[in-house]
Amino acid sequence: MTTTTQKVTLAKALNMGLRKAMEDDPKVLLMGEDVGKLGGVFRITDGLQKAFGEDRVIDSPLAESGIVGTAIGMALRGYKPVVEIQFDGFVYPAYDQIVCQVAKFCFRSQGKTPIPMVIRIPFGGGIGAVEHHSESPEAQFAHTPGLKVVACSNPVDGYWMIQQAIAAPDPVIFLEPKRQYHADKAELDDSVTPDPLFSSRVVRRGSDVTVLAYGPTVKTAMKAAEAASGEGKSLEVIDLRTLSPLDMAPVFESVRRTGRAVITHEAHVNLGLGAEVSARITEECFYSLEAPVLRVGGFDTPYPPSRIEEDYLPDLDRVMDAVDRTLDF
Amino acid sequence: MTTTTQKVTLAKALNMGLRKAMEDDPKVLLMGEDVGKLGGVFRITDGLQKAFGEDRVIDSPLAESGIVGTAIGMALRGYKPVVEIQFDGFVYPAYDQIVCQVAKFCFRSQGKTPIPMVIRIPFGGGIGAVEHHSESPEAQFAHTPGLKVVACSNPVDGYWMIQQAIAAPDPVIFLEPKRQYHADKAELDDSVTPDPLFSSRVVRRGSDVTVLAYGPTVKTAMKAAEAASGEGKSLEVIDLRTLSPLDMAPVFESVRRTGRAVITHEAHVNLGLGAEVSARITEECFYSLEAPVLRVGGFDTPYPPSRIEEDYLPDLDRVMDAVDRTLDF
Amino acid sequence: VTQPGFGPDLAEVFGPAHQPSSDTGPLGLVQLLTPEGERVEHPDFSFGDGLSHDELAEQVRGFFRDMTLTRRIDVEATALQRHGELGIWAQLLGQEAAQIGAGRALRPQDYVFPTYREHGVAYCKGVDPLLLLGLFRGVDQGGWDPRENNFGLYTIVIGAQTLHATGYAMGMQRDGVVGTGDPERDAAVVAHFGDGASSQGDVNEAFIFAASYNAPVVFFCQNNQWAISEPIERQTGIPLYQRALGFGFPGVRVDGNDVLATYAVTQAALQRARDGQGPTLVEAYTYRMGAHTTTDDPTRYRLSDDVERWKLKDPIARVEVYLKRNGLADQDFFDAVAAEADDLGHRLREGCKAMPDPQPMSMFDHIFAEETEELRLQREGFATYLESFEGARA
Amino acid sequence: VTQPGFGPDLAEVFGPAHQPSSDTGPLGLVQLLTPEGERVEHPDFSFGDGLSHDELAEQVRGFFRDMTLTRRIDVEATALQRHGELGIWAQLLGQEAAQIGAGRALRPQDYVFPTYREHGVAYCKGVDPLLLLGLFRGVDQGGWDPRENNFGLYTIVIGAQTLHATGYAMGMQRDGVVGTGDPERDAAVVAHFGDGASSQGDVNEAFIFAASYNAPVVFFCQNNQWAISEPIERQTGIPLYQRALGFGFPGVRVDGNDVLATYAVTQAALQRARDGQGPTLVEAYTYRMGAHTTTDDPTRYRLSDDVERWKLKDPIARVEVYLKRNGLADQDFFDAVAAEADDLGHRLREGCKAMPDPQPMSMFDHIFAEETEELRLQREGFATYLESFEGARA
Ligand SMILES: Cc1ncc(C[n+]2csc(CCOP(=O)(O)OP(=O)(O)O)c2C)c(N)n1
Ligand SMILES: Cc1ncc(C[n+]2csc(CCOP(=O)(O)OP(=O)(O)O)c2C)c(N)n1
Ligand SMILES: [Mg+2]
Ligand SMILES: [Mg+2]
Repeated sequence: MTTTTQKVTLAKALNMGLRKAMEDDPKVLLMGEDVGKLGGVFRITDGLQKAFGEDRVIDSPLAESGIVGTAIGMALRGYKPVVEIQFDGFVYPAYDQIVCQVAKFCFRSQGKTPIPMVIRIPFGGGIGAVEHHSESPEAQFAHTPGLKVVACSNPVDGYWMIQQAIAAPDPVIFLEPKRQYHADKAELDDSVTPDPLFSSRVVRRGSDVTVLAYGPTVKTAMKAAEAASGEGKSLEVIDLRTLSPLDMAPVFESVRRTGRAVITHEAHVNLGLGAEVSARITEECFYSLEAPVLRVGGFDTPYPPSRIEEDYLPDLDRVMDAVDRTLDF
Repeated sequence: MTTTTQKVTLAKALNMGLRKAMEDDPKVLLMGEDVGKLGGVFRITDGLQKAFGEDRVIDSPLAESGIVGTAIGMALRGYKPVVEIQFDGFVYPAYDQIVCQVAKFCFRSQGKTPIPMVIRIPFGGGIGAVEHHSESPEAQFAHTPGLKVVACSNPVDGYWMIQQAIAAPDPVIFLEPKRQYHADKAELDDSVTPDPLFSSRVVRRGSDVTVLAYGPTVKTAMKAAEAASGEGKSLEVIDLRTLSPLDMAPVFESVRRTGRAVITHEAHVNLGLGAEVSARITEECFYSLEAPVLRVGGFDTPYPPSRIEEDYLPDLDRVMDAVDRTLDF
Repeated sequence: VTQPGFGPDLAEVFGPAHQPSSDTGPLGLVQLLTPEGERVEHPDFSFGDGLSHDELAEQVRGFFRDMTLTRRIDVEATALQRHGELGIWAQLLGQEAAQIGAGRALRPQDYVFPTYREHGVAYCKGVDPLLLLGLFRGVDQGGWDPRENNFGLYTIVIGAQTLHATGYAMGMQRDGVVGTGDPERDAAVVAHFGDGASSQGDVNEAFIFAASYNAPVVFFCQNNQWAISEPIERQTGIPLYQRALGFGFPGVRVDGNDVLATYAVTQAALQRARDGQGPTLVEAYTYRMGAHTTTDDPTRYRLSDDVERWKLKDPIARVEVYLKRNGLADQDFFDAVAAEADDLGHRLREGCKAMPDPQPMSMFDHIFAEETEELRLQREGFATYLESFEGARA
Repeated sequence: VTQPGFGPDLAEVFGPAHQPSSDTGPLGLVQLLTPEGERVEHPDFSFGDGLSHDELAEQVRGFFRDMTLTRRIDVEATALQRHGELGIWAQLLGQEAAQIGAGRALRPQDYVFPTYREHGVAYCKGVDPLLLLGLFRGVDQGGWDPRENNFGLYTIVIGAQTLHATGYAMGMQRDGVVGTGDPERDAAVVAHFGDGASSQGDVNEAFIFAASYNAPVVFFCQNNQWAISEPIERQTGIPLYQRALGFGFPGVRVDGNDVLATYAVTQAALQRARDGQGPTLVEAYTYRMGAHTTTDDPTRYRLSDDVERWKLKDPIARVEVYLKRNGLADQDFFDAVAAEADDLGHRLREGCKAMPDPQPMSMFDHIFAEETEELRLQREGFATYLESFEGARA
């Protein structure tokens, strides 16, 4: 790794982060479908099998439960498996192994056999794909005790967070906004010290409304803040980054100042992260709230055909609309 | 079916309801592990294979994905499969088939191939069982568009709701509070007209605090209301009954009167049903609320060893405590 | 007391565990028409018995036509994707014989559960090829009516459909349409899947359920040697058809580039199922000549000379040679098929471009057979929201 | 053109699909000690080669002792459940030979992934039997340290552990402890599961991964004929050991009530794995003499004369006869073992009753290796809440 800064995409940043983690710790293994020669369908593991060999970058048979289940065994043997689920919609065959095994080994063994393991999931929509390729399954994992769930939203976080997740002693569901993989480049400076993994971050200061987002919707929230400022409205934007545990302190601090909050995610609104965040804000900031927390998310419909996905996904207009509604409340 | 009333347990009521549904519609099939000769580990299907034969009450190989997946095929062929998942914790191997297939066939085919199917799940704790036998997975299913999720709390509802779920043209996740199976008996009158399946119900009138519950916690809420009345506090108790869709009208009406709400369920609080209900109440009844909606649920820990499960589960004391906190807020 | 080397060498005892997956097993690769267009005999399977010379000629010409039109569908769709009319396309290039052989062995009452690549089988089942494009264009998730064509919607979650197929077959058993001996009545199901899919738990559970209930289902695996970038060797060390032996039902490997053999073997397997003799695994040994999908780049993981070698086994060329050499078809026939293919291509191009985008509001339709109040309100809310932009957006 | 009956009868072609599961297959049921206590030869497996008469006698006496103590653990635990000291117990009655044979074939460096019934294997791995009771009493979810005993915690989700075992074996490969030829170093894994579990997708995926990576894992299936109320016939129509042939590795059926045969076969399979020759499926053909668990009522679904028939095949009785008839053990030995069993029983009774309930607050412990702020707050909140009752509750 060089410490000279360079401009990279999220895909490249994750690739660099994985490479760094593998260089730093020989116990780190990558496993998944097509992660080897192909470098993954999104090329996140590009070149890593060539660099670290087939024993450390493992192309697996086509079976997600098998991937996660065997990764558990490797973790028990002292390895740190980083598994790639090819698309969000294909994590479900592994769901049983994740919620009944990965999440429970540490508790079941009273701490004797923790499972340090990372499950990388490209998530979210907006890439014009077919069914099962644009899901947002985070709430289901966040609801499960024993799992930690994080989502990166930009190249710099991607580079650091993947390394922190791999270094963490507990299982981490690592969500990558696939729509952002090749979208924007950011300056990467290897010499800075990153924020802790399980912390949310205020990414734009503001005073009228607090807008909460994570993963792909952070960009949307920032655009909304930009547009709002043009209309004289000052939005504070917080990138949650960690979905379980939630780091609510900065959120409470912000809402106590603004009195208004909007949360946006691509997942279905019903029982999405917004529900929990809304409930917690209301419990903690009841007397500071000028309006109920508003939720802008994917509708409670299956993810629609791609030609209308942009209508399904929360966008700048829908976030602005919620901002106006909370201000007019 | 006789129309003379009789006192029955929830287990018996469900058994009678299944028998009635099979008598009324020859397309109804039961399938699951040990549902045949054994009548299920809880005896809910007791005697049904004897009565309707092995073609209609089907003992399956030991594979939940296989059970749900083949049931989908039978539904496509015109049958109405009612599958039994032996315990809540064992629904996860079938999770992929449920959320990616059962939930999506109707939408995917633009209504051409709906999946009328019932997935029965004994859920909740309090029976002194080992790991995986006391889970409350409802939130994960309620978060999935395309599924309808209901929970019965008493013998009379059990008898009617199972028949209504089977008659419904859509897939229904049918949650049965296993702790109640053999607990209390109730008078069953076959001649009355039951409430619609997807409706919640006020089970006790009150004016100070609205307590929301479903499945196993309804009994807890009623006990709390009883105790509270002794202390001069009047609790209104609502049995949600339907978890997706939620029937919020009676809830909003109630909270507008009481200004205070407590919701209790055995599922983990974090992203449990209480989060969604709290968010919706706050969105709809913001100016009526005297205090934030409080949530009393299972802690955000894996379900603990049975010797301390009663400490994990919401009980009368913890509901009362929340009631006091909302009144003192 | 434990000593190294104690006990016999199990490999010896049980016979060699692993055989190269190119091995064709005890039955040999069932082939009835060589890549050179020569008819060959097989001890167990034959094509054309009981057919007159003309009937046989007509049927083989039919196969040629089916495969040619199927390939044209594939070529046009691939081009449409390149021109941005489709978001993605799953090519079947090279698998025409496997699909037409399997598709033509079906009776109307037989039901098919496809993957996302069974364009040729869909064509045999009478699905308008234009409807196949909708899913890849992103305007729907499958526009045809499974009930009309007895052809299910494409399934994208690998392997899931094999369980649906098995359950559907169990339904047929309960409907009394298995083993009655009435050809108009007896029915069976075909579950399509790929070599990679054979590793999914669902597929193996489907084998178990089908065997346990003796369900009338044919498991038709197109072993095209690749699961995206992963070669068949990652999934299995022995020929895939032998998987069935571990579950107690027959498996057979057929030359998937030989339409006559695929037809004969599939039909035999289907008849076995219809007769109530239970499931069969058919492994159609073929090759994915194109990319996994139009978004894939095979040069990253496989050598082009593999592809070159398989070009010599082209499923259509061998039939053309056979027809010509034996004078079973004249030039007029080939010209007519070519013309028909051109018309089809034209229709697909025009039809695809004409496919309208769905209405945004349609995302709220058909989530349930019985809509919920919740969804009705969400739909209305979104409609009102959209209206607030009229003018603004226009 | 489709005609009924066209094509050969595949059943004929492929040979009979289904064989009764009592069939012992090409290899025959491997047996080295008959129910009558007679030593018999097997062409491929043998017991005691290279052992002196005394060494052999000592080892067989050891098996007798192990099985007797294991049965006592089971009997005591069953009684403790009846007396309300345990919430439930999964009995192994009848499966002692299968478990001791498998357990004694292990080396210290071999790792075991059990189900919830491997009490005998746990005993062989040095797990204090008392610790086995905690899970069933409801005071913990497995009190032993998997790292100390190389014996994983009991797994209740059927089949899940077979994948963990395969992954653990893949880790051994990467650690270079496979195929080095050093008996102190080379290691393997045993994955235990039942006949019912063989239907789970996870188990079949474990077969696929193990075969694909040639992992050093022995899949040890105790076919006790029942999955709660479901007979083996619901899961498979052919002998279970043949499942392995569909995945490209050896399978063998051994008399699971014959400790000598189970020991010999398991050891050979383990050695094969340690040598780097890959996975083996061992089907220990036995019978569940008791209920599925203490909450089960087998009279609802099976006939007692089945049980009676299997009583004649008791795994311990045959060894006792063998030892006595061949003068390999005297009465003192049997008395000593009986006394030892009584001591063990006593220790289990007292120890179980003395097991304290966990502290309520302990439910917040060890959810993560690194506790979260969220959980710390929830823990504190609950502590404060509990304190508010002091006195009230006391
Ligand atoms: C459960 C699941 N996991 C992963 C994928 C992504 N994926 C789509 S096709 C494919 C390869 C399938 O290979 P094979 O079964 O051989 O079929 P083929 O594409 O070769 O026809 C994969 C991994 C998926 N669709 N579903
Ligand atoms: C995934 C899952 N489904 C269902 C169960 C409930 N269950 C516990 S034991 C059992 C039967 C297991 O039979 P088998 O594999 O033969 O093992 P045995 O109990 O006979 O030793 C079942 C269905 C479970 N524990 N896990
Ligand atoms: Mg393939
Ligand atoms: Mg069993």
